[in-house]
Amino acid sequence: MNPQMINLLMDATLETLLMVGVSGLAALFLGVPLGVALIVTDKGGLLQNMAVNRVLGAIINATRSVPFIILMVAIIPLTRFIAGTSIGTTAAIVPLAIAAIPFMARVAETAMREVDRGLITAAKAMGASPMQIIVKVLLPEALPGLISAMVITLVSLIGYSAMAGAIGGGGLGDLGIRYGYQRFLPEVMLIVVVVLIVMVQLIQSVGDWISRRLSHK
Amino acid sequence: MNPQMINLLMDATLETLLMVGVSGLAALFLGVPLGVALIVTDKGGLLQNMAVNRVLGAIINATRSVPFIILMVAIIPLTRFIAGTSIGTTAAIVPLAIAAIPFMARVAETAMREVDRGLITAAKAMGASPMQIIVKVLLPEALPGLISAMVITLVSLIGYSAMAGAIGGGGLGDLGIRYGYQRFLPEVMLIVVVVLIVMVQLIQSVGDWISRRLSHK
Amino acid sequence: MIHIKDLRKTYKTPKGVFEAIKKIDLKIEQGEIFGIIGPSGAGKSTLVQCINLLEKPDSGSITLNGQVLTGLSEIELRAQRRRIGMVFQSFNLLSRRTVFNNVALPLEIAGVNKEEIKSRVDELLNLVGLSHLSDRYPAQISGGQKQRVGIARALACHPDVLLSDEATSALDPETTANILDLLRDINRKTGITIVMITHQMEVVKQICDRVAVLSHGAVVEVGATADVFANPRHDVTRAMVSAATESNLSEDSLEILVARLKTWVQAHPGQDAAIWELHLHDAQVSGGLFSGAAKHEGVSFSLLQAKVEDIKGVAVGKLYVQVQGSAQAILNARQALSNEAGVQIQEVVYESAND
Amino acid sequence: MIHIKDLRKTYKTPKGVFEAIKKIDLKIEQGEIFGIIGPSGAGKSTLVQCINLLEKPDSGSITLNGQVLTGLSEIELRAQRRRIGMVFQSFNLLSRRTVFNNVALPLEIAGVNKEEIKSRVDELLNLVGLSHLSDRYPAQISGGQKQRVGIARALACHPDVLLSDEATSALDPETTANILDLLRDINRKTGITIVMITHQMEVVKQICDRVAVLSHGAVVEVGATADVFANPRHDVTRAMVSAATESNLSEDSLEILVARLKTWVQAHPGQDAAIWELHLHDAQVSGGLFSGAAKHEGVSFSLLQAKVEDIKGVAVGKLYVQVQGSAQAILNARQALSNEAGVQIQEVVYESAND
Amino acid sequence: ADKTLKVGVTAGPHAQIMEVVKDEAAKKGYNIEVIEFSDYVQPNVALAAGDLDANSYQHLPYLENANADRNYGIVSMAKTVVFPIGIYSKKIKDLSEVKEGSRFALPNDPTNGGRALLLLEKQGLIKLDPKAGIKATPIDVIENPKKLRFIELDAAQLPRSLDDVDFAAVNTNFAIEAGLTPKKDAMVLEDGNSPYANIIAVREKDLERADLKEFVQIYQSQPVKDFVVKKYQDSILVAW
Ligand SMILES: Nc1ncnc2c1ncn2[C@@H]1O[C@H](COP(=O)(O)OP(=O)(O)OP(=O)(O)O)[C@@H](O)[C@H]1O
Ligand SMILES: Nc1ncnc2c1ncn2[C@@H]1O[C@H](COP(=O)(O)OP(=O)(O)OP(=O)(O)O)[C@@H](O)[C@H]1O
Ligand SMILES: [Mg+2]
Ligand SMILES: [Mg+2]
Repeated sequence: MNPQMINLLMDATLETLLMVGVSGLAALFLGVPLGVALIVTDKGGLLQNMAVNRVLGAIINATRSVPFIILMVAIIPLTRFIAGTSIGTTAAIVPLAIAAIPFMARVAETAMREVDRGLITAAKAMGASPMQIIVKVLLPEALPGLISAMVITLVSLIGYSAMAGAIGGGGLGDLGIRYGYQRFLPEVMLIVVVVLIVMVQLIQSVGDWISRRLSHK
Repeated sequence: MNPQMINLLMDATLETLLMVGVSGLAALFLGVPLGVALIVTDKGGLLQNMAVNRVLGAIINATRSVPFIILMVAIIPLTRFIAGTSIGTTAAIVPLAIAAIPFMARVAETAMREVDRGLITAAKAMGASPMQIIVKVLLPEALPGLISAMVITLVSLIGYSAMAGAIGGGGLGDLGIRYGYQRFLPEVMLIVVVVLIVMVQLIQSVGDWISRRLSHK
Repeated sequence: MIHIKDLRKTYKTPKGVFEAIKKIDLKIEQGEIFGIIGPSGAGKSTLVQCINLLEKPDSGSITLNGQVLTGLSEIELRAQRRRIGMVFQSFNLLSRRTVFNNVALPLEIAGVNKEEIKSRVDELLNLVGLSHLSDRYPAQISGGQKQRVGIARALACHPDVLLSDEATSALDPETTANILDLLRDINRKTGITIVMITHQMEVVKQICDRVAVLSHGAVVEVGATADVFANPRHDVTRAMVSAATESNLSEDSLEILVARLKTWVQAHPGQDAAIWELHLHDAQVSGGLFSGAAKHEGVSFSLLQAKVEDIKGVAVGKLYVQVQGSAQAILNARQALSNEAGVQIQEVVYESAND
Repeated sequence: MIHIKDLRKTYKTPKGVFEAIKKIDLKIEQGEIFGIIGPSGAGKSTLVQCINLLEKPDSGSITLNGQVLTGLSEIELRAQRRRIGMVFQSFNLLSRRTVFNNVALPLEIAGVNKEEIKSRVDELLNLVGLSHLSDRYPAQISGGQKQRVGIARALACHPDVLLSDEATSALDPETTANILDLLRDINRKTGITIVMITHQMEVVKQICDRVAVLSHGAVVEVGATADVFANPRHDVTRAMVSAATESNLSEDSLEILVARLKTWVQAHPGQDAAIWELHLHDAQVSGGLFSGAAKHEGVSFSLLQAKVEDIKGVAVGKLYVQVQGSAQAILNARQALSNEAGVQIQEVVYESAND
Repeated sequence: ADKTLKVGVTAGPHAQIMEVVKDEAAKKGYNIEVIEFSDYVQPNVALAAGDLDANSYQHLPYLENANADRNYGIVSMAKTVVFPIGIYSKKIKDLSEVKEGSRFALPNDPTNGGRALLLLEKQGLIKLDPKAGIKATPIDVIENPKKLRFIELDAAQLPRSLDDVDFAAVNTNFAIEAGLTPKKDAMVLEDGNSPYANIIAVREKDLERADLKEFVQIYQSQPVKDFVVKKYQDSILVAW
């Protein structure tokens, strides 16, 4: 492999890390709260509000319904507003985040749904506010599940980021597609895939490790 | 909209249903067992076997690492072997299933991880075999979570199926991209997106309904 | 203090609506230790969960310190709940918090600062004898240890009211006694009102000023503990209370005793023997009990089994005695005993040499 | 039947390795009802979970009916476990199965056919008094109801051995009595061996043939229930057993009684009064107890509180009596009582007019 | 910074050629930032929005269409190269052997799909709705005597699909990279003076920009031409 290829690979790796990292953070800081909102506004929830619940659910479903390519294009004005440009790695982060947030919300919702109701009741009995219940009971008790949810989201984001090539986002997946798939260079494809596997394996291992350390069941 | 477009839309809807349905079934019947295998072979699991666990985990991670387009191409021989052809809707089901199975395995794993250990212990005390524990305790107790996992997988599959256009899979997503987006027929895009949203909303509602009916917590 | 008025609560079940609480009216006074007893499924847990509105009653009102809880907004209710400690039947400990942090939770919620939390939690863990387990997680401690964490947690914020649902059910007698001492101590020092659900009649007897008996979602009897124990008026109460004040001679024991009596009678011609069951209702009256009966020469009494409880100055209970002597002497003694007020006498066995 | 040899079990904790079971050797006979008591955290639950190897011991062996369980493969172990019923301290009911299906689970696992399951489960639910709740889910029933489901489930497969961890802790006295009757009945009819962990001394007394006392992971005492209760040799045993056989006069009661005595003494010049605490160790000896003492003219006894248990023919316990009479008469009576073997006498209060 | 140009390309030869242009431009003090897209719409969108200074990935008919659809206000500044499209098969030797009901694979992207159909129409196998023009898709086929079945695939997928279809239209660049020799293997091949010469497109108002003019000059220089000829042989033809 020539040094140029190595450079390309390094750049692509950094681009992927950037795209996945930032949109992963968005998923964490916006997707989890959205998942919490779904849980607490649901029937029997802390702040039951079926109207809000339905609207949130519909927005999440709508966002998740739109194929990623179409989503990327549809939100270009928003992308430009946030990232200052509609092309390149920075711009790709916006649609990736927009896709990751509702995804994370759903996976996090699934994880939080299984938290023992008795614990919420106990916190209520102590006079905890809904916010305190969320922060001190719901999230910590669901933590191992939430970490798995984060891992699933990050790995899915790596997959999605391959499509960011459509708006010039670059990254490993795109590199693999352009060189390996479109230019018929199987070695590049192989290297890209190996790097991706290593990356995913790492995310998974770190996630599992944290999850195991935190589980005191 | 002309009758031809309506035809296209109907066909695409059927194609999507076919692709998502069949690969969803594959996810259900292979992904869930794979998730179970991950759980039971893990440390402290029913059939602890770290070697098998690591290998399964690595295979799942490897499959999930590969961008879908590359996956589609990489498994063409397998696709041809299974579907008899490497192009078209039937062929698209193969890579979709290959992507959905490990995805489902991970989300199902997350759902099953939270099953109360005491229940497994109780079943063990009754002299239940690992298979009985899985069928009679692990899966039923995780059922609402598994249904959420299935919904998440199906919705993700709808998104993935849009990429199946690359190998002629057709479907709504592809229709939206090619006609709506690339050939600039915004009405087509809109209709496609509306149909997709309705489809996703339906899957979600049915899933939520079943999940709620089954949850007796 | 706590005023429960016309409370009703139903649950939906596969077989239609189930009335867990049919209609309950209760007044619990400030500083009182109030017991709630009743058969399994009577509605005790439901009732206490209605007191702080963890379960929304179908109708009725709960008044706490003059404040009608049932009308309050969530936010106002929260402030009231902070003054109420609660021990849950199923513990409800947070699995991802250590013992220390479980006890700290209500303090955190109340916004107490870190140092104070530390010293208060240490104090509480010390009181319930769990200082050495502060770093453990709930999955790593025993049932009784979990229960004590629940008690410490309920007491953390110096509540005005403690709702305790079977707080000593998983504890051995000694630990139970310690916990009850602790509760009584706090009750004396701070005037905390305690509502205690329990199945353990010793617990009621030792600590409760008044007691309500629940059955099928209704209060069938309520009164001072001594009164209720001494004169249970309802069947359910009798069934519950008898465990504390009665103790039937077991079949095994009876067999052994009868055999022994037979041997004795055989060996002492002209002498008879009997086993009597005596019910006491009032110790003051029973003052002369044995001395009176024993004065009849020629009879000897021996105690076989007794469960007589002094409930705040009143003795209540049942005892089994063995009487030996001539047929006439026994008859006389029986007469004498029967004449005492507050004593009921029943013959269990009579062995005579003639048999 | 069950032979536990040199059993040791440690847990990892944040503060290093914790020895939950230090070294236990026990033999439990076929058909026996064997009690295990001990303070909270003593290791009782750990011990029974080691019996069917739900917890893997660090070392030692478990032999069941001559079969060494500790050496078995998982598959062989499974067959053995099907012969062992288990009631868990924390119930462990499946939340997504109805009461009926929870009880049916072990039968399903054993491969029993549907009809038989139906009739067996109906029978069991009837036995534990839950027939009306068969369609409910665990979240829809009370604590005591859950516990009874656990008991029914453990009995479902007609096990040879029942391991019961606090199976009556959440039950009211009447239901407890019913369950104990049920267990004893099954024990008599089928010869099932029952290992019963309990904190309730009444339960031990009523049902256990032998009892082992655990403390800090070791057996400190083991023997026939009557022996252990009558002559507890270890401090821990005494502390546990005293709850069943002793009952201290509460401070409140004492206050009232002393006041009453004072008034009486004031009103009867020349007469004294006292409260004595009598410990009985053997009822046969105490035969002449009251008759003997009461024969001393001029003394009248009255019973204040008594807890005397007939444990398989042997009376064990403590009683409080009030004595009234001249100073000399009281002294004489005391002398007479002290001379009786098996009786210890202690003066609690003495009131004299001279004071 | 003044001499920086952002140029959008699609992956493949456009990108490869642009890398050479970039090196050449560097010699003249220009910094060309090459942004690779894997999509056929975004380069125009980005150019119109001002995120790019120029793009080089499309042919003129496609641009005209795009302009008509979306009013980009983008114009062609110069011709670049032609990727002749060819029709290949592993089952038949000549188009005359096409049987009834045969499966024909064609690119699913708008720059190439219509072209493939037009090429097929030119061979007399089908007739297209004249209104469709370059935008033609299989639904615009109004006469299909051989009852051909159209399978739209990703352009790069086409050579890989030859085992599964009867014949396929494949862009020369993909054909070569997949190991086909267009001159030898293609049953039909577009010629060099095809109307589908690719272009460098810029915003209309930038037509007179000096730096862009110089950029075009660099593109159309000898070293670039040498590269194209050497690298792509006959499969990609220089169109200036
Ligand atoms: N998983 C664990 N990790 C660490 N320590 C444990 C674990 N499980 C139990 N222990 C400790 O082992 C000791 C014995 O526990 P066990 O549950 O056997 O007690 P027990 O006698 O059943 O008590 P209780 O009467 O309160 O139920 C306790 O001190 C407990 O803290
Ligand atoms: N969620 C529910 N749905 C339906 N029925 C319920 C529900 N919760 C409780 N019940 C029923 O209501 C009755 C009262 O329950 P509760 O828990 O108050 O009983 P309890 O007096 O505390 O009994 P225990 O002494 O066994 O704890 C029981 O018969 C129970 O089956
Ligand atoms: Mg209860
Ligand atoms: Mg225990």
